[in-house]
Formats: sequence, structure tokens, C-alpha cells
Amino acid sequence: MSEQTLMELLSTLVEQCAATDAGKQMIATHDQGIQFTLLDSDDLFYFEAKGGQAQVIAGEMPARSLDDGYEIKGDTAVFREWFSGQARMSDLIEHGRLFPVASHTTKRHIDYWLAQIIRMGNGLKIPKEVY
Amino acid sequence: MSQPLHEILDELLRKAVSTVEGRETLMRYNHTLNFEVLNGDSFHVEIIDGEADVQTGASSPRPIAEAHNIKGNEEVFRTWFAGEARFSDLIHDQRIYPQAAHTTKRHIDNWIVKLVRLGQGKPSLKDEY
Amino acid sequence: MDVNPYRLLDLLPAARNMMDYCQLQRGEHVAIFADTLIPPLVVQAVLAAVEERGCRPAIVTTQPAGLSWRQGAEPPRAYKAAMYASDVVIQLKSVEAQTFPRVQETAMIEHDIRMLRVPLGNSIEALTEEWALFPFEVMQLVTRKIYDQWTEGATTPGDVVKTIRVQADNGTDLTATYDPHYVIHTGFLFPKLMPGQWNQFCGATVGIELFKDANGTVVFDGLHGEEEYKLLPPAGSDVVHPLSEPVRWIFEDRHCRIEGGFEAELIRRLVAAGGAHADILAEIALGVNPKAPLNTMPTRRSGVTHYAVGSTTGRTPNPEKESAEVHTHGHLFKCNLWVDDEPCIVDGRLAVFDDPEVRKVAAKYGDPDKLFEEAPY
Amino acid sequence: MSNQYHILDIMPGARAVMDFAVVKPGENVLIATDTLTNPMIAEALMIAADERQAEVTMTITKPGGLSWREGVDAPISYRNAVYASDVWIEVLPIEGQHFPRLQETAMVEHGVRKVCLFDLSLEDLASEWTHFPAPLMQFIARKVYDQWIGGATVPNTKLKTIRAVDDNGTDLIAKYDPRYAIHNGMVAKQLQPGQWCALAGATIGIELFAEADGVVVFDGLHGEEAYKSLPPLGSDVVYPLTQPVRWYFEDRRCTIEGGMEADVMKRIVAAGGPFATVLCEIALGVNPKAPITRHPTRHAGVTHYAIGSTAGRAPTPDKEYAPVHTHGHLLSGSLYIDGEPCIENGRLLALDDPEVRKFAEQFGDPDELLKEVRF
Repeated sequence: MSEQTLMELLSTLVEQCAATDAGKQMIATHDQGIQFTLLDSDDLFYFEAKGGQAQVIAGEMPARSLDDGYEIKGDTAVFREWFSGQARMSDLIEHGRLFPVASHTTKRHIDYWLAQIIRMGNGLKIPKEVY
Repeated sequence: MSQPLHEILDELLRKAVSTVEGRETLMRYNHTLNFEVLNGDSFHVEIIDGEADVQTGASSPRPIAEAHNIKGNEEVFRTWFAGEARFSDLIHDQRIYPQAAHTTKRHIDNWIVKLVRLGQGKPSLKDEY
Repeated sequence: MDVNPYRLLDLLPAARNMMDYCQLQRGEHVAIFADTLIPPLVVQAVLAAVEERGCRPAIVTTQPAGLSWRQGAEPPRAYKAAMYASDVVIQLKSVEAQTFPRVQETAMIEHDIRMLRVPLGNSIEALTEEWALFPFEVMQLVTRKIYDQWTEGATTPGDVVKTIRVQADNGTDLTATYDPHYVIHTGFLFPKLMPGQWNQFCGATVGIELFKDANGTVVFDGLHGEEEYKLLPPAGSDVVHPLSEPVRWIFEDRHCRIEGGFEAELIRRLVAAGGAHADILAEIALGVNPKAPLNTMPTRRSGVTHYAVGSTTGRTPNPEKESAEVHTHGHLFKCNLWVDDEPCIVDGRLAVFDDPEVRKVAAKYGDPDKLFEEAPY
Repeated sequence: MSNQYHILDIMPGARAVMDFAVVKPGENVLIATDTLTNPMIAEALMIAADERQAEVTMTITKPGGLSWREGVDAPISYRNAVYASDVWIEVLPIEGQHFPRLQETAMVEHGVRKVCLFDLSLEDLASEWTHFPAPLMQFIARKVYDQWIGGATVPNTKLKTIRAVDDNGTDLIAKYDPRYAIHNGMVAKQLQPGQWCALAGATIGIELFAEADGVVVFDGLHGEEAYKSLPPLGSDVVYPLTQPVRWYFEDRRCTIEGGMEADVMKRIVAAGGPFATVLCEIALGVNPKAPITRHPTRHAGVTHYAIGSTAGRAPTPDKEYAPVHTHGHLLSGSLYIDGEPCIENGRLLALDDPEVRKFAEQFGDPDELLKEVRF
């Protein structure tokens, strides 16, 4: 079986997240476009959430204001690790493997939101509830 | 037909000892644990010097310092072994009954809980963050 | 108390002794839980002692918990998470039983915690007194000896029933039978505190919390363990002593009738609100520390016995358990106590203090006669 | 310092913390203090959280390390208490003295909202500067932020230019990618999970530059443990200086000149490796009441600067990293973004913006609220 592309993987996660009430609610928290830029590949895709609907789209994101748009850079393998639930976003940033294109405070609420969507897409609980 | 409880426990302990942490944990005490199944077949495990021996039926009588008895219904043990419920919640919800005062065997409760969890391949909860 | 005449140095010997009771290993993560009633100086002394052992301390403060036998007390989430993450938990408490029982249970069973409970009242003095220096090794051995006596001959599986009898000149004469599986200790079974266990700082007790039968009378010198008692003398402590007149529990087939003055009336009210099983004998226990102050920590004092009616939360012996949201206490200073006719307390003194093995271990810490000499208060 | 304050005096400051955190009933609030925290501050914060019907827990640990020095981990008990909370009130002796890794994980993975109290005394909590209305501060900060990122889009971001000028000889021009403009939790209408802010202390800044040339001449320095032994004693702010400290930038790197304060700084930078002299921050404060001697970086129109790098986020794999992030500040002066004024002679122009004045009316007289207190 051929491996899902990163874009397909993210699409699946977003769909799975949107399939639960808590996930839907989480997606509806912000409207935001997030460009994923691969440092080792020319593939381009972006995540778009608007009015509680989210999708993953191939290509370059149409330009928009800094409030509405965001970009994250990294190698394919790093994104794969994160999306498959094997690594946390915050660790990848800390280890200098994932590069949010924003100052260290500006998009942190978006980081949290995206990290949760991916976590929920993987069927993982928010760690607060583990205890 | 579903797998007998004693086999499930045996498998969990085998998996636990396939890890370093599991082997170290198993060495912690020498103790016999009786699982008294109120609506089914009882079984017990004897753990001596890091070797676990799971058998059907009740163990022969031991001084209480060396043995412990946990009572409950078949499905409750299954829930615990399957990782669907925590032992401490089952006690709280009065579905499992350790035959000991509330402090006396808590270290043994913690020990078997840890072994079962290691057998389930679950990390210790401390590491989850 | 407004004036605090103590310095950190006055409290450090006892704080260091706490570290011996939980046997801290270098590098362990230690959470110190201090409710808002614990004096900050005490918290600082414990913090300093943890730090001395090369451990990583964090102090966690919340409002005091509810009494453990009142259900439903839940701490804030941060409290829980801090407890679960620790290797060792030190609880500084103003009233002994004021805990979050569910969280404590989960912490010990699921998260491998070792726990030390330090009930202090709200007084700083408590930590400057001799009782707080009692050596762990001696207390452990004394406790173990008594536990062995109380469980002697019991097996698993097995259904041995043992008999306990208490007699005192004040009119006490109570006989009860019990399943030795339910004999209780507080983390002193082994020379080392193990994950899943808690012990009580300088305050080991051995007891029984489930009875098959109980008949006779116990006459108390004092009561303890209820928030309401803090208003009665000695004020601020949950101990009531002396009583305006004796309180008597008269048992027939495990159930008791309560007699006495206005203190007995308080107990009757607590029991009346506790349902059908609130008057059942739920505890006979003794303390082992000869220096524990009789006024404020009677249950820790060697040879003092304490008793409860109601039930004990946390563990149910079987599906038919008689549960009551009450566990209310009285204590008796001086008695004779036998287990299966073997003496355990003789005229108020623990027989085990004369055990040659115990005296030999005690000699490591000084003159055994002095160590086991009862404090005069 | 003798304690002349009663808990009632500092309650307004403690309540302001709950306003900045937007604490809601039933939320779990962690008051995280360290062994240097005045116990009365901890008490006041607990009461204020309790007033909001929150579930309150208070912790005490030893202080963390400065964030740009690596390797300081929090005790695990404390760490997990933070993760489990909805709101984390962190009381710190020095702004950067905390557990950066913990902070990052708490916010990104656990959605914690954090409000920091940086070196706040009882006097600060009793003073009007910490009671500055949170929504008004947000409004001002947003205005400044919008100017600093004006016209930027994702993708296709163009560089912008910032210029600082002052009569004291300062004239610095730098270029930056506006995506790296920084705010502290004040850009959205209220604090979001994953964000932190500082009590009454919004700043807007840039922490990554494409170019920097010119000179900046400081009125004071701040943010190092080593500064606590220089006057004013006990504060990490050094002001006034015995003689001016100057940073000369050429191609982003600086040479440091000045007297004994400059020497302390040179020593810090010398230990920081090849990137320790690179410009890594230009920022400003927005609070017109913040005390200039103790909290200069929070004061409206005061600019502050750093060299070294900022821990926590690397822009690219080839990030220039230095375990140094050392600061100086300039009390007055003018600042321009792409030629548009932002500060003129020390006055933050956003304070005179008609929209800001109109918004301020709901909290009192705009003249009073937006008037500078220069001490």
C-alpha cells in the first residue's frame, strides 16, 4: 500500500477531527489559512479554516493579512512525525526541526489550535483530560 | 469463546517482563496474588524472585504478609486487564474488592497495576506529558 | 497565634526527620502540599530540608480539603496533576483526615507515589517538640511487631478470626472479633516506604477497621477528628480534652449507643445524620510514639487507643459493605489490650517496648529507657 | 523594604491580573510563585481568583533560570500542575527568569493562558499603573502592531524599515520581516489559549532583523541578574548610567562602548559566541503610567533593544543562535516605521489616536488615562 502524501494525511486528520463535536468546536475557534512549506520538496499545500469548516488545499495559499494567514516550514519527515502523532509540535519547534514563520508570541494561539486539531484527528485526548 | 482470565494475566506479565522496567518491577516483591472471581473461575499468580507463575484456582494458604486476595466479577477483571478501566476507579466504584485494610496492601495494588500497565504497553502516566 | 518566636533553625531537625520518613533519594521530585492554614515558616523548613537532600521541590497550596469520609471533595486540577507527577508527596495538614481521598488513592495506586502525611494542627510548636524527632527505624520496627501480633496465624486464602479485648479502670471493657486481613498500618510495614504507601510522620498507628462482632463498653478521655471540635478546648485543635463528663459507647452486636454530656450530644448529631450504619464499630487502633503530646496528638501516643463508629471510605470489603458517611472518633489514654489473650498494652504501656530486638535497635539512637519513656504531658 | 501595605491596597492590582487573564468561574487557576515572591502578593492573587469563582492552587518553587540560558527544567510536580491549569499566573523576579520549555509546551500543547507579573512589588500592585484597563491596553497595542506590520501579507511578505532617532546621538535603521513582529497576547480582543501577556505591560517589538546599521545610545540597561547589584539596588534595571552606553551597528552586529556598565555587558556578550552581538530586538511599551525607573520597558514611548538571540523559536534551520539576549533602553526619542512616525519625542502617537481616545472614554477621562507619568 502506498503511503499517504502529507497533504492527504493532514486532510484525513482534519476530517476525523471534524467528525466529533469537540473537534468541530475546536475547528470553529479561529478563521485562519496556514501554508505548509516543505524545505525538502516542492509540494505545497495549505490548511484553510473559515466559519467552522476546514479543508486542506494543494498549492500556494492566496495572499492575505498577517492576522488571517500563517506559514510553517519543515522537512517532509518532520511533518509526518507530527501528523502521525509520534512527535509533539512544541518539541519539534524546541529541537529546531519545525519553523513557524512568526515571532515567538504572535501565532502561539494558532499553534495550540492546530496542535489540538491534529491531536483530535488522531483520536488522542487532550493531555489535561488524561489525568 | 473469550480467553480465560488467567491466560490474559499470564500474557500481560510475559509482555511486562520483556521490558527492562517490567523485569525490575517484577523483582520488587515476592508475593502471591489471588484473584477471587465471584461469578467465575478464580486464579492466582505467585511471584518469586522475578519469576511469575499464573495458575487456576486458589493458592495454598500463605501468611498474609506474603499473599493478597482481590475479589471481583469476571467482567470487571476483564475491563481492568483490557486497559478500559483503572484499578483505583474500580475500587472506588465498588466493583473490585481488595481483601485488605485500605493501607495494608496498597503497595501490592500499585505493583500489580504497574505490571498490568507495562503488559499493556502503556507508558507510566508520569511520562505522558 | 500572633507571635512566632521560632526561627527556621528551630524547625529544621524535625523537617530533616521527615526526609528520613520518606527516604528521599537525590534527584527525586517532591511536591509539598500545604493547605492555607499551615504557617509559612513550616513550609519553608520542609522546603529547605528537601533541598538539602538534593531533590526537586515544589510547594502546592490550596484550601484545606474536606474530611475524608465526607464524599465529593475534589481538588483543583493543578493539585491533582502535581501530585500524580511527583515521586514523593509530603502533605502538611492542619487536621489529620482532611484529604482528597480519591486523588490520594489514584496517586498511590496508579502513579507510584510515596506519601508522607504530617498533621500539625496549625501550630509551629508542633515541629519543635521531641515527638517530631522519633527515629523512623525504631518506629517501623515497633509498628511491625504490633502488626505481626495482630495478624498472627492469618493466611491468604483463609478465614481466621481473631479477638481483641480492651479493658480499663474507667469502666471500659470491650471485646470484638475481626478478620486480620483488615488490620491497618500506615506505611511502616517495611524498613523502606514503597510506592503505593503512605506513612504518618512520627505517627504510626496499627488498627482494625472492620469487625465481625463487638460487645461491651468503651469510656473515653477525649474526642478528636472533627472540624467542629476546633471550637472546644483546646481551641484550634481538633482534639477535645478534657471532656466535661465522660462519653460512653455501649456496643451490642457491633452497634453502639452513645452516652454522656454535651460532647456526646455532638457525636449523636453526627451519627444521626449518617444513615443506618453510622453507629457500627469501625475502628480500634493504637499509637506508638511515647513522646506524642496527649493534648493535641493523642492518637499517635504509644498505648493510647482510639475508636470510631461509622465506616472507612476508600475500600469496600465486599459488595454488601455497610457504608456510612461518618467515621467519628474517641480516645482512651490508658488501658489493657489483648489480642487473642496475648497482652499488647499493659497498664497503658506497649509491651513491645520491652521486646529485646526493639530495644537493641533503639540503642542505636540513645538510651532505650529514655527513648521509650512516656512524655509527662 | 518595610511593608506599609495592607492586602486591601494591593487587591486592585490582583484583580487586574484576573482581568488580563479573563478568568471565568470554574476555571482552574494556578498562582505560580517562587521563593522570592512576597507572600502577600500570593495571598492577594489567590483571593482575586477565588472572587472570580475559580479553582485556585498556589505553588512555590525556586526561580527558573534566565530564558536564554539553556537547560533549566522545572520540577515535574510544578510542570504538570501548569499543564493541568486553564490559567497560569506566573510571578517572576525578572522578566526572563522562568522555565521556557515548560512555557512552550504548556501553551502549545495544553492551551494554557498565562499572565506574567515581572518583578512587581506591593507598591506596584497598589499603584495606578498596574490597574491600567486591560481592554484599553489591548486596543493601544493593536494599533501599534497594525502599524508595524502594515500592508504585510502571507505569503509575499515584504521587508519593512524601522528607524529610531534621538537627540542623544541615537540613529538606528533596521529592516525586518513583519511576520516576526512580536506582541504579548494583546493583539486579540482577549487572551486566547496558547497566549501569554504581562500585567499592564503590553509591548510590541521585532526580534529578527534582515539588516541593522547605525547607533543607539542608552539611558539605562535591564534584564540581567548581574544588574541587581548596581543602583537602583535589587532591581534588574540600571538607571541612571554613570556614562552613556552606546551600541554601534554595522551589518546587524554591534560594538559596545561606555563605562563600567558597558563593561558588564561586554563580559556577558563575550561569553555568548559568534552571534551574541547581532541585533535581536527593538520594542516599545504602551503603558503611560509605568514607572520609568523600575519598569522602563513597559512605559509608553520607551524603546528597548537587545543583542544576541531569542530562545524558543528558530526562524530557519540556519538560525544564528546565541545564549545571550541582553538589553538596553532609551527613554525618549522618535521612532518611524517605513517613514511613518510611531513615537515622536518620547510620545507614543497611538495614545493620541482619536479611536483610542474614544475607546478610553468607557474607562474614565481619556486625558487622565492617557497622560504620561514620567518618573
